[in-house]
Amino acid sequence: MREIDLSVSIGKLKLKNPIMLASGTVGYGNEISNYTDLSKIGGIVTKSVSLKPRKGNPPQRIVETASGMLNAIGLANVGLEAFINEKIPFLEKVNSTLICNIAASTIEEYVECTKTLVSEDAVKAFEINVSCPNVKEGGLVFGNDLKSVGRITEKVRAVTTKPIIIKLSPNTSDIKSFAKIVKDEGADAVSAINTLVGTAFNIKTRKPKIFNVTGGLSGPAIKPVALAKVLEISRNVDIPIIGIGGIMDWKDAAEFMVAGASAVQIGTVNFINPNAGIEIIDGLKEFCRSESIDEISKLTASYIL
Amino acid sequence: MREIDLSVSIGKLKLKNPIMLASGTVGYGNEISNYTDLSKIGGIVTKSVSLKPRKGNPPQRIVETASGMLNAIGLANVGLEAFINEKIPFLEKVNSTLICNIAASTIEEYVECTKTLVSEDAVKAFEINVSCPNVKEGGLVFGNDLKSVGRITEKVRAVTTKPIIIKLSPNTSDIKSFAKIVKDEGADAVSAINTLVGTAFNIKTRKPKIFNVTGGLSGPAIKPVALAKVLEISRNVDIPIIGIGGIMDWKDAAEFMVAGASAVQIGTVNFINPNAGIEIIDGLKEFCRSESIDEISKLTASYIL
Amino acid sequence: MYIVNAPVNEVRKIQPGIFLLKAHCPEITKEIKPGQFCNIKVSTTTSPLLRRPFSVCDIEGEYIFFMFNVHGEGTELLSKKEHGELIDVLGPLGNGFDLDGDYDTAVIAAGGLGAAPFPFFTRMLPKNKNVLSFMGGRSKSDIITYGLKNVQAATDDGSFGFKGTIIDLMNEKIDVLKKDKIKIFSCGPNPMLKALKDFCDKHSFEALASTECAMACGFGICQGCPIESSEDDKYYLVCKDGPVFDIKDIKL
Amino acid sequence: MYIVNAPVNEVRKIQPGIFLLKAHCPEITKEIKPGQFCNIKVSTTTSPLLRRPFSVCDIEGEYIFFMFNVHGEGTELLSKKEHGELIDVLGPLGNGFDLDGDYDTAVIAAGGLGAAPFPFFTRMLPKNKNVLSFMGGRSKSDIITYGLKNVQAATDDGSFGFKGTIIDLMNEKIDVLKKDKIKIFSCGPNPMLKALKDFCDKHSFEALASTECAMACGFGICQGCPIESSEDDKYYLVCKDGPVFDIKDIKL
Ligand SMILES: Cc1cc2nc3c(=O)[nH]c(=O)nc-3n(C[C@H](O)[C@H](O)[C@H](O)COP(=O)(O)OP(=O)(O)OC[C@H]3O[C@@H](n4cnc5c(N)ncnc54)[C@H](O)[C@@H]3O)c2cc1C
Ligand SMILES: Cc1cc2nc3c(=O)[nH]c(=O)nc-3n(C[C@H](O)[C@H](O)[C@H](O)COP(=O)(O)OP(=O)(O)OC[C@H]3O[C@@H](n4cnc5c(N)ncnc54)[C@H](O)[C@@H]3O)c2cc1C
Ligand SMILES: Cc1cc2nc3c(=O)[nH]c(=O)nc-3n(C[C@H](O)[C@H](O)[C@H](O)COP(=O)(O)O)c2cc1C
Ligand SMILES: Cc1cc2nc3c(=O)[nH]c(=O)nc-3n(C[C@H](O)[C@H](O)[C@H](O)COP(=O)(O)O)c2cc1C
Ligand code: FES
Ligand code: FES
Repeated sequence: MREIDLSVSIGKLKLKNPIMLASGTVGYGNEISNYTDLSKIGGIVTKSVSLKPRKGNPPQRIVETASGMLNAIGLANVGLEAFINEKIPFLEKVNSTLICNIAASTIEEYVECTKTLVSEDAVKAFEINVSCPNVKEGGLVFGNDLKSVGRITEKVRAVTTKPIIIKLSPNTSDIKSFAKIVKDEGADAVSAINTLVGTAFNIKTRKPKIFNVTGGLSGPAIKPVALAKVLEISRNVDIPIIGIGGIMDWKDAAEFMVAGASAVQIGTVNFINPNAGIEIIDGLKEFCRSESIDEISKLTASYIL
Repeated sequence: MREIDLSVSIGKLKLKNPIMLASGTVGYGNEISNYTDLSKIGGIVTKSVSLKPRKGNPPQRIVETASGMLNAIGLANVGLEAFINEKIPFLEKVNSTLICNIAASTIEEYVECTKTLVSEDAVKAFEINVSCPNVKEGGLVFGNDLKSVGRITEKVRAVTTKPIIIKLSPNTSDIKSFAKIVKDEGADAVSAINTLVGTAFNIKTRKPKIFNVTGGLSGPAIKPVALAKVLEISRNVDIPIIGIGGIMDWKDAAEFMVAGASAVQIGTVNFINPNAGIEIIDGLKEFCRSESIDEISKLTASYIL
Repeated sequence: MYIVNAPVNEVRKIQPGIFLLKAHCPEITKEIKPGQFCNIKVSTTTSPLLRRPFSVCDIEGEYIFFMFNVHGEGTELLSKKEHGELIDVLGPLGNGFDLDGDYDTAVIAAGGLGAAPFPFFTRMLPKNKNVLSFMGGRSKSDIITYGLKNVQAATDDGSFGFKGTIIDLMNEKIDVLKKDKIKIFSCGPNPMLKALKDFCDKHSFEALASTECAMACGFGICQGCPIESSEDDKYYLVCKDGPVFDIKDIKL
Repeated sequence: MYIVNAPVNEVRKIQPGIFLLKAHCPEITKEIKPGQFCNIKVSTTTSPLLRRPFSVCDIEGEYIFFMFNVHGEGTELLSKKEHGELIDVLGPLGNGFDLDGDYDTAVIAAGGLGAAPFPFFTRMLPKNKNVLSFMGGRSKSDIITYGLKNVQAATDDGSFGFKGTIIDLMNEKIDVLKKDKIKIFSCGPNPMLKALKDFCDKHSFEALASTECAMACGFGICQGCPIESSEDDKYYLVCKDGPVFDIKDIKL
């Protein structure tokens, strides 16, 4: 049998395979490269970068939950300038596809960040993290407000021709409308999902286990929710989807593709098995072989309802 | 030390302890009574009853997920008439507090069910399940629409003076507004949360694992989300909360009370350990003793943020 | 009905891929009947979360036996239990096979792991009844004969016994089956049971079928395990109304 | 840095509540230094989901030792590992203790399980250095002396050794400490380290502290383990920049 074609297209973005490392779960690539060969990975999404460096939240930032974890890192990052000067040089050498994830607290900051990064050849696409508090609106999360998400997409679209991926918040009963508006405003794809809002308490001290009170739930616990969101978008909106949420192995990755994803991102699993990406790629290839699938992209939205 | 007072009030509803068995996870009480002493349980919430009997969905109705399960039973139930004639007689003898959960596909049906049940002395309160498809609005779920939830509360309130508990859907970014509106329309309490929407696929057949395509996610996986919803309501709206979602042991129950719940319901755990309710009550009592808490209701909303 | 923390005595491989777990469970062995099952929690953590249903394979004094293959996470963990480890067993559950009746020969029809309930069944069968066991599988390694009598095997690939399904084989042996008064006791995958139902309809054989379904509780509170009634517009619950049904009563 | 599926040799209780796990892990024993740690996946299921960090307690040829008590689900599972079972060990991680320096006596200051890294440390200490070990705990059963030399104990309830904290005890022995050139190596709960920091400030002692923090990855990619710098307005990462810090560099 001839070689299986693992490459996928997400709008105009081409990846050598559908496995991407999720924002915030791979740092800037250097540490994880001790455990895995990044050149084999389809795409690397960097930790959300903001205009200025952010120190992040005080400890405790993470807490384990049943088959999941909560995190409230507080978007700790080196800031745009250091990102360009110190992080991109390493990342551009690894020979994967670099996607820069942007976080901001005003629409103007999203635009500013994108503008600054457009000229970086190493950056092949932008992923816009809209699960950020909007300072102008008193801290309400952009990602839960349809109009804000539309505006951000429109404004970012205006300053770049590179692919734009909007990373959607799952904390809504109507994710398809968000996918619809970003499509209408010119986004190339959506990522689904970011973390679910969750919390945990210490019953003796009566304090939240994480400093920030609430955190984002990730890991296998959220996989069924993530799959339902991907399916909801896939059935209703014609836009490429990057599936995210609780992927631990190639079977989970294949499940997301069946449910509508063109590619997937892996997050929490990197903390447990930093070589998971490559194992998933190998597993998917083997699966395609055993199912006589010659192009992996044929898995996308192959659901039968 | 004197006996610890485990009793709690949920508005005008008094329970001998804060542990209730959740709707749909205890049938009509008879089977589970082979494994546990129902007279010790604070409250029993019956499977959602609808005006007419419902056959429910074809198999497969359930699927296990990481620390959770999806169900799409399809509100299978015996219907109002058989409920009154065949189920209440057993339930009224068990000497717990009986709460009747009502499901419907029109607002009129909610009202009709409540009206019919009002005269049943055994029924001490109503829990209104708004996570049901609204047939008049093309199948959109009542529980995701603020106005519908407000209308249902108003109309049901008009036909009964018994306590009304509205069981809220978690599939929203703004559960506090739902709590607010039901309070304004006269509900006595809210239950939070019902299941999260999720799905799972068989990657070989490409078919959803459950017949209904999507199902409701329950179990430990959802506990962090449920706690965050309870906390959100507790911080913003002055209404008694019944906490639900992923409770497996007394520590989880205590955590929900700390986060704002006046009482809790246990669901999925009944399938794994049908005696869990009593074990949780015993554990809570021991916890109160060791923490020198004389009235368990003092745990409610004892969070320090 | 009991919830028992039962110490495992041993897990033994009786043939490639097939395990027999022996556990000390006096409360349950005292009451359980062939065709009933137990719902087992294989780990103390929340993963896997739910119990796993297994037919009683046999009992020996205060010991209960379960037969299984490694299917997924749950059976994987079960296969690795060491002497002295505890498993949490809930049972006995369901209704079991009715061994009574006006028949001379009990005809067992089982596919793959459908063999599991029949060692106990075979031992409990009244002395005056004959038994004839039709065992089917995809290939030789699927044929389980443990604890069975008068076995006739059928494999899809012909690697062992008759080439074809057990229904094909039973058709082949129709004269033998018609000679005696028989009652059929079956367990196996739904497609097999469906073929058996047609076969029984055609020849007016009486048959009981033990059915399988995803389960959460195993005792009637979750409504997770429906099987359609062939008469009325309603579902039975496999765990409570079954798992054994008169094959005429269910839609397969 | 390696990810090794290491067979457990044995889990031994060295005193009530304290376990020593021995595993075959040649890749890691070849490289690991005192004060470094490994991040261990204790189960193959998703519960518990995350790895658990443990200091290297000692090594013996190709075997590595970890010392722990049963704290929650993860350590509970670890305490039950049987000979031959595999644990998934990621390491070596972090920076370890710098044993070099211009000092004559290494002063160990450890609270409870803070003892864990010091058996290896004690063995690796250059021959020409003395060692003095201050071990603290709430009560007698918390005092661990395994693999340590010249132990002075302090318990909060006075049930063993000095009654008070180890800092009280070190204050008591301040003359001895001031006599020699010392360097302090410490590990324990944050309140203890904080008190130690004040103590060292006051007496201008040099001290290294191994800190603890909830961790997900253990190697710098999740940013889950911040500890505040005492100089700049920034966080270090305990897993990557630590777990051992010059006690002056961190806010406790
Ligand atoms: C009444 C009854 C008796 C059984 N007796 C035996 C027996 O004696 N020996 C034996 O090997 N197996 C038996 N089974 C099947 C056995 O329960 C499954 O093989 C087992 O649950 C697999 O668990 P796993 O974790 O290894 O597999 P996984 O595939 O990881 O998980 C199985 C999960 O899938 C669900 N599921 C979905 N469809 C089915 C289905 N058709 N049947 C069962 N579970 C399903 C289960 O509820 C469980 O949650 C029986 C099933 C039933 C209902
Ligand atoms: C660098 C380092 C070295 C360690 N060395 C040892 C050792 O040698 N021996 C030993 O017994 N223990 C050691 N610990 C602590 C050990 O990791 C915890 O006791 C262990 O994680 C408990 O796991 P559990 O599942 O039993 O407990 P649980 O309470 O069920 O779960 C522990 C969870 O809480 C988190 N957590 C929260 N706060 C902390 C904290 N302050 N420290 C650690 N985890 C926390 C963990 O990340 C984990 O997810 C060390 C910790 C660190 C960071
Ligand atoms: C520790 C941690 C940090 C994260 N940081 C970011 C971030 O900076 N920006 C972002 O868009 N998503 C961030 N995420 C979300 C992940 O990219 C991903 O959407 C989520 O974890 C779900 O995938 P998973 O279940 O595979 O982890 C973070 C997740 C974790 C666990
Ligand atoms: C099998 C099953 C059936 C359920 N049926 C109902 C129902 O009929 N009405 C209802 O309001 N909630 C129903 N629920 C939701 C539960 O009452 C509860 O809100 C949910 O399961 C979360 O709690 P848990 O995690 O403790 O299970 C059902 C849940 C399960 C698992
Ligand atoms: S498995 Fe729960 S009702 Fe049958
Ligand atoms: S534990 Fe992940 S960065 Fe330190």
